Amino acid sequence: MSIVRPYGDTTGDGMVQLSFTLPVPHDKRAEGAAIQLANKMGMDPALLVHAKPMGDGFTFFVVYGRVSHLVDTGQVQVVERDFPLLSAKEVNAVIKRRLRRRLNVVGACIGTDAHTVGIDAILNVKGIAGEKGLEYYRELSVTNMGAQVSVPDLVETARREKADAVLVSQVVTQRDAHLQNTRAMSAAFREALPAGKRPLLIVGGPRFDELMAAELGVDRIFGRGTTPREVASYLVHALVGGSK
Amino acid sequence: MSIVRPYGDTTGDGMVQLSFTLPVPHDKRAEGAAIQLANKMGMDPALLVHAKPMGDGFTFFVVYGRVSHLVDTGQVQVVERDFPLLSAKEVNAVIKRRLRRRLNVVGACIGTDAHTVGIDAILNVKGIAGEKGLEYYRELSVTNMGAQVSVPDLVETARREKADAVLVSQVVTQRDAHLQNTRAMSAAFREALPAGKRPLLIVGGPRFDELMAAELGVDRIFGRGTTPREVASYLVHALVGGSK
Amino acid sequence: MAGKLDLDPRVVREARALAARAGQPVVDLARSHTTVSVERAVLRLAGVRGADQDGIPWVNRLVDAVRADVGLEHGVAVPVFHAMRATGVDDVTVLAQKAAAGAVRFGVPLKKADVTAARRMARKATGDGLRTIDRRRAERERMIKRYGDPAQRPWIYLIVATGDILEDIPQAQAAARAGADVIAVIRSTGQSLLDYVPEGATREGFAGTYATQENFRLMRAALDETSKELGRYVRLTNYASGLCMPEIAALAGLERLDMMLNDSMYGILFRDINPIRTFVDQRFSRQVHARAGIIINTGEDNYLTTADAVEAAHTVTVSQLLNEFFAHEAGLADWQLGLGHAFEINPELPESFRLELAHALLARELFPDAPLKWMPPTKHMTGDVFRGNLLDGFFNLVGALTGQGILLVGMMTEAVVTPWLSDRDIALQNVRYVLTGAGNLHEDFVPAPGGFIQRRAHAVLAEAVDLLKRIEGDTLLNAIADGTFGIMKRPADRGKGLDGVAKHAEDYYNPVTEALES
Amino acid sequence: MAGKLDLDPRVVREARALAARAGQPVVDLARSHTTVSVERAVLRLAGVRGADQDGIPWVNRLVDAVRADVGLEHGVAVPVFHAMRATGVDDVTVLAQKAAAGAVRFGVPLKKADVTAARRMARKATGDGLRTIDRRRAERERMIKRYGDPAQRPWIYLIVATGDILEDIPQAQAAARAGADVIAVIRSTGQSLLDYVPEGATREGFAGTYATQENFRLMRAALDETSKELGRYVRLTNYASGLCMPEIAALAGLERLDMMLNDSMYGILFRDINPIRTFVDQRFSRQVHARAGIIINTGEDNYLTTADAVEAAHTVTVSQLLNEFFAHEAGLADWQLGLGHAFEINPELPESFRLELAHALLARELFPDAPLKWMPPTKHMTGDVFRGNLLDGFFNLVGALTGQGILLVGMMTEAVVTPWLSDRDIALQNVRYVLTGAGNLHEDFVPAPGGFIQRRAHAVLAEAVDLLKRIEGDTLLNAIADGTFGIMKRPADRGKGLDGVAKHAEDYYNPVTEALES
Ligand code: B12
Ligand code: B12
Ligand SMILES: Cc1ncc(COP(=O)(O)O)c(C=O)c1O
Ligand SMILES: Cc1ncc(COP(=O)(O)O)c(C=O)c1O
Repeated sequence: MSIVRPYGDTTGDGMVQLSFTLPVPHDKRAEGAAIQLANKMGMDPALLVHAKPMGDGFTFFVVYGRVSHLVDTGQVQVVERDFPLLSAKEVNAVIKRRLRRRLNVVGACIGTDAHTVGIDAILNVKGIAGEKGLEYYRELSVTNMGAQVSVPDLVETARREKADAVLVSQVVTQRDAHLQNTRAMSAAFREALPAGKRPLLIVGGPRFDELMAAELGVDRIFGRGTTPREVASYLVHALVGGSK
Repeated sequence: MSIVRPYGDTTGDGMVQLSFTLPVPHDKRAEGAAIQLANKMGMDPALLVHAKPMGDGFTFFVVYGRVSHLVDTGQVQVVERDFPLLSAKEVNAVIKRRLRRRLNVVGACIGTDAHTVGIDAILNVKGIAGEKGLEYYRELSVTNMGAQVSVPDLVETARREKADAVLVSQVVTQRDAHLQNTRAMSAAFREALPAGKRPLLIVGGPRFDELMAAELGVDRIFGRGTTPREVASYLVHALVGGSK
Repeated sequence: MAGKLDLDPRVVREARALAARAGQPVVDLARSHTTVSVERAVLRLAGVRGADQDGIPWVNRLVDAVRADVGLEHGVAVPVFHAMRATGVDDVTVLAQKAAAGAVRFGVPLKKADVTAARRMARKATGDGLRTIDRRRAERERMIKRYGDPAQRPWIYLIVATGDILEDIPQAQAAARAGADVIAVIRSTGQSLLDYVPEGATREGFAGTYATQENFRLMRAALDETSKELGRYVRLTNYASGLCMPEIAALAGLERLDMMLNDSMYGILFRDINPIRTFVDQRFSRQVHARAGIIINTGEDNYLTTADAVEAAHTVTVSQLLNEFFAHEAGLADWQLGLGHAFEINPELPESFRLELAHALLARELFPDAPLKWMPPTKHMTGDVFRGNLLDGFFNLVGALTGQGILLVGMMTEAVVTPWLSDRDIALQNVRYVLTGAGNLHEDFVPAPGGFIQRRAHAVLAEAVDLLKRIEGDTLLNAIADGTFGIMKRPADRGKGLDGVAKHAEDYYNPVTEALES
Repeated sequence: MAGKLDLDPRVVREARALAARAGQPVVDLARSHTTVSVERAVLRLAGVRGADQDGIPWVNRLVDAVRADVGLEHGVAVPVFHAMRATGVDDVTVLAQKAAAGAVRFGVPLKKADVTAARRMARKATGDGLRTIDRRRAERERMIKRYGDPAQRPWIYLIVATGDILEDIPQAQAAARAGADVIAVIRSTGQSLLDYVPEGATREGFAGTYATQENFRLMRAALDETSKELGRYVRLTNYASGLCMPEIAALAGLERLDMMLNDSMYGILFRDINPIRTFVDQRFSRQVHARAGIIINTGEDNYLTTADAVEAAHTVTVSQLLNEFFAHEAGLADWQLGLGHAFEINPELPESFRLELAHALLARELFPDAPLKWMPPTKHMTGDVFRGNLLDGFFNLVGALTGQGILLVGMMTEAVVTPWLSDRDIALQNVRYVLTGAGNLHEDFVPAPGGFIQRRAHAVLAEAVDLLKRIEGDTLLNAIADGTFGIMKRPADRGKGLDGVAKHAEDYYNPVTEALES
């Protein structure tokens, strides 16, 4: 079925739960304001089930209710995996056969972001979720620059290592830090290298919207729960061209 | 200020939390569908932070994000207390002086609802939140019919007791039981008694919308956290006409 | 587990003896009375099925007809089977239909031989019913052997309550797959005051689904499928309490339900059912449960929703002791006693958690062989669902620390809605976390000798003994009339369903009681 | 509290002795080196204030100028105060400005009398700074006497992290009103790698607010107001770790901060700061904290975000012992040692909760007089905020059961956002529930002798002793290079800020160290 609605305990009931704070002291008017917001979000009826004053001028609300919006799963845009998922063996074999040299990957966590666990999960031998990281792939040559790498250093290293692909991680998202840093990074590569010479640009992190690749000037975005194999398979697909 | 927005950690950030289930198995498309719903509710960006498959064909989602809706507290409709809050002493004094007889109140939990704690909190001497219930008021004569009272029995008792006011509690709300029962009750009174002879009809319960009185054919609705004093003061206001 | 509270065995023995003495007059009452529902249960076991076009079961029409002609006091078995012989009808349902149409007259035969013949026929017919129950019980035992019991204690008990059996079924199966060991189908709000059992598959309950034989059958079949799929026998629970306890108990036995809510006083206190009616009905229904191998769940948790959980803690203990006495008297074994109690102390109260531990441990040590049913917070749950999930976690922890037998899983939306699919999932995840991470913590939980927990447990037990003494002196019926339990005052001569009670005549005959007591 | 684990005092003594032997070479290194930040801290205490139009503090410009002329190895005090005398400038900030303009040359005077005079001036100037720190400390003690300490242990520690000091202030005050005893202002992500301390009130941090003297002052003043309002002294925390530990420690002393994040290895491991640089900086900064009466918070919790909390449990213990040794050596008393550890075991792991209890109790019993800082789950928190609040509740329970000193309050949105106002409110409600309801449960929590918890604690301690032996044999610097802590490999000759380190010359002089070590 392509049209669905939220499900509380009965098909089609449309029930959802919502919570938020309004910067108003708690009184009946505040509760009305909370319901007004829920109504504007399409909840009708909106049942205000909890209101708690916090400090001087704030109130926290929990609202339950029915939304009338229909969800059309047919209209959903997703970045579907448009390449085959290969095993490490296959990845190595394809690179060896087609590229006839090791494929160079440079990874880093840029800006002031120091969250390396994510990029390490993709790059380090240790890997994640039972899959080994890219360093384990014989035909990949991995340079992991670590955390808080500046964009100029990254560009410089990519150039020096003749990087085929640059993998950047961004975890901190407050004030859209991840978007700003990614844009700065892709701009720097565009400036430093002509189109044909530019490495494939990949960013990843738990809070990215995978649909934003073009907007951010990168080739691909990987989100929550990415595994090394997916990344390796994509590299082969994008750089070496298919597994045949 | 009359225009406000939800508050996460910065004035005006508009941040809210939402959770719901969609009747679809968990995959990328399901996550996209969840974001579609959040978008339709006005969340943009909508950050899908949790997706959990449940059973075969359901997925539970938690979404955080910014809503652009403005809340206009000036436009909020509430049932403000439009009568003075009296002490028990004042209530008794006004009834004695103006009515010159005790005011008769009949209370019940109607339909199949057996939740008496709420109506008992209003009627029984014990009361709630430190306030004594209506039985404690010397000038009120209270008949508490208890739970699961049928509408005909209620009408009959109201007639027999010459009820000035009928207080009905409704706690169970599944399939709008409370609304159906209230409508049935007010219709029965309209049918049984001519306009001038009809008692004041009051309903209460934690999940009523206080704005629906007219629609349900009752004089007043009391919601979550009502106290006996509020009810007594309203009775005096509506039936005896002010405290002067 | 026993021994952490250092309870004085003499005090425990005294409490039990007092409960027996306080309960005995009620047992005597139950043994000397019958009710319309007891008689209908007999006829259901004898094979009456179905309902008329208004949905009134033929069994009701039949009992009403018998009663109109000869009263209840002889029992319906003899008049009915005598009429069978007299009319030559060989199907009791057909007899009921004829009786409803006014085509049959009932009487108690005068000739001894006629009585003996009618009794024999009744014995045979109801014996068929009891044999079906026995078969179901054997079936359960086989399936448990095949699929196995839950790996852990407490068993995880989850509620479904959509009002629609067809929505209930997939939700129950999903819950079982997610980890539930026991599924309870909550009943529609009005049912317990209906003086008949509705018929057929139903889709229109309020905050619960009607208990009908067909709904029982459908759900049990679905859970059998799921048990097979999961390799773990998933138990099914429903509610006996109400005006039709005996009949529902019979139907539960016939459809292999595994547990039934069956409290000796719940109907009196919370449904304003007449005390005598309830005491008669509960005894018969429990005898049927005993035969069916069904575990009962008592309802002491409910007292703490109307009374304060600290002040009234000892009333829970007293009620558990009474429920235990009545249950044993009706033939139930200790393993069938899911005595209830609950985590209902105001969470704002200092030491609330330790008080909960003291109360839960007291129940555990008083009833070491009973699969206690531990009920989650409800009264102090609010619309703050985040806090709700936290409270449920601490409730689960008490369950694990005190070795409760059955854990009714609390829902974060308790104060909001009947449980959503996702509420159950979140709740089960909560239980799983607590049992996995702290399931063995009881080894390290040793209340300090003479400390807060021991002192509290001793105090509650002492208050319970005092109250039992007062009840014994004044009679249980008066205690109920005075609001002793759950602050609900229920005089013995009031309440619903009293007109369905009759005192046995000399020649009262009930083939089912006869079989069950033999 | 002590004694629940039945630890062998000989093993405990051995562990401490090993930590001392493993740490001593690093202390020797720290005593024989200085860094740009140590020297800047000296000048800050001597009175240099403000920044140039690019935001570079004058103190940086001054140290850079001195270094360019004579290097760091003599310390900057003598060259600077010699230049003061020579130029007749009587305000160090003015001297810095002139130096930045290239108008001053620095040198180490050759004449003994000039050295003595410069040293005397330096001593006097920095003495003023130290006296301000002393006054602040006395002020704190007075306010604590007046307003009182929190009524309960653990102290409740809450984070604000808006990035904007003007949003932080009302949020911090709201948090204090809601029950926080300690407020920590998280720092902007980039700051710890800046080799200078930003100036002024700031509103533009990422996931935190810059640590500046003015921000310290504003927040402390706001919390003083709130302390008065609440009749309870509300403590303020910030971060020393990073490239500017010594300076930030000085500023914290000057502005009466009450606690500082200050770990001997955090900068090395998690910010890739050069090990020598960090060890030198941390020693000086801790000496300043000791003087200021500031409680340090160490960062062992971080190891468990990159390493597994069960496998690496003993690395936490080893690090705590090292942090203790370094802290004592720097003059900190036991009450100032907020040694860190965390609730980071995978909640899916069987017995996870009991393992947490074992680890937390081990820390408690190894360091009975230290106000341990107990950190909430972060790594296994997910976007499932309902589950998150539950885990935080069990974290709080471990805190209460094991007598932790400082409870960093966990947020259900850990995996989602920096805390919202409502997250803090929900989190505090959680803490309050647990402390009110189960705050004294530790009386009833007695790990079974020879049981799971004791065995686990003994095993972790044994592994810690083994690891300390290996470290002692191979040197701590090598151990760090090998990825012993948090699986982060940090060789001694790599990392940021190494070029800011200098070995003392014979005539190295530092009036602050002199005063602090006297
Ligand atoms: C571990 C951790 C730390 C560690 C980091 C250690 C290290 N060496 O990485 C320490 C303790 C040092 C730390 C510090 C801080 N942290 Co931190 N930290 C976390 C934590 C708990 C877990 C992150 C993690 O390791 N996840 C596990 C990995 C495997 O998942 P992942 O990163 O999503 O990676 C996967 C995918 O996203 C993807 N992926 C990621 N990158 C890439 C790149 C490519 C190319 C590809 C293909 C795929 C890919 O693949 C990975 C594998 O599946 C989170 C909270 C949480 N539970 O999420 C907070 C969190 C990320 N931290 C946060 C913050 C604010 C900080 C601090 C500023 C202060 C603080 N609150 O502690 C400091 C400063 C950090 C800085 N300068 O960046 C915030 C960020 C808020 C926001 N959304 O902006 C969070 C969410 C906590 C919070 N609620 O406050 N942190
Ligand atoms: C106590 C309780 C019971 C007790 C009732 C005992 C009794 N004698 O009342 C028992 C255990 C018997 C019970 C049974 C059932 N309950 Co019940 N019960 C509750 C519980 C825990 C608390 C309700 C309560 O007492 N609140 C305290 C009182 C003081 O608050 P209140 O009712 O809101 O009243 C205040 C105001 O609303 C107002 N007010 C109320 N009425 C009136 C009337 C007038 C005239 C005025 C002026 C004001 C007024 O003033 C009162 C004082 O401030 C709630 C869950 C919860 N935490 O809310 C579930 C709940 C109400 N029960 C529920 C259900 C479904 C049932 C059952 C069907 C099965 C079950 N799940 O247990 C049965 C059958 C009941 C039936 N036939 O009606 C649902 C209802 C779902 C829904 N929204 O439709 C709830 C929400 C639980 C749940 N999530 O499933 N229940
Ligand atoms: C023992 C017992 N019986 C029955 C019920 C439910 O009865 P009803 O269907 O009347 O709501 C309960 C309520 O939880 C109970 O505890
Ligand atoms: C000891 C210690 N210092 C400092 C920090 C923060 O450092 P930064 O500001 O570099 O993120 C932490 C992180 O939580 C810490 O534990």
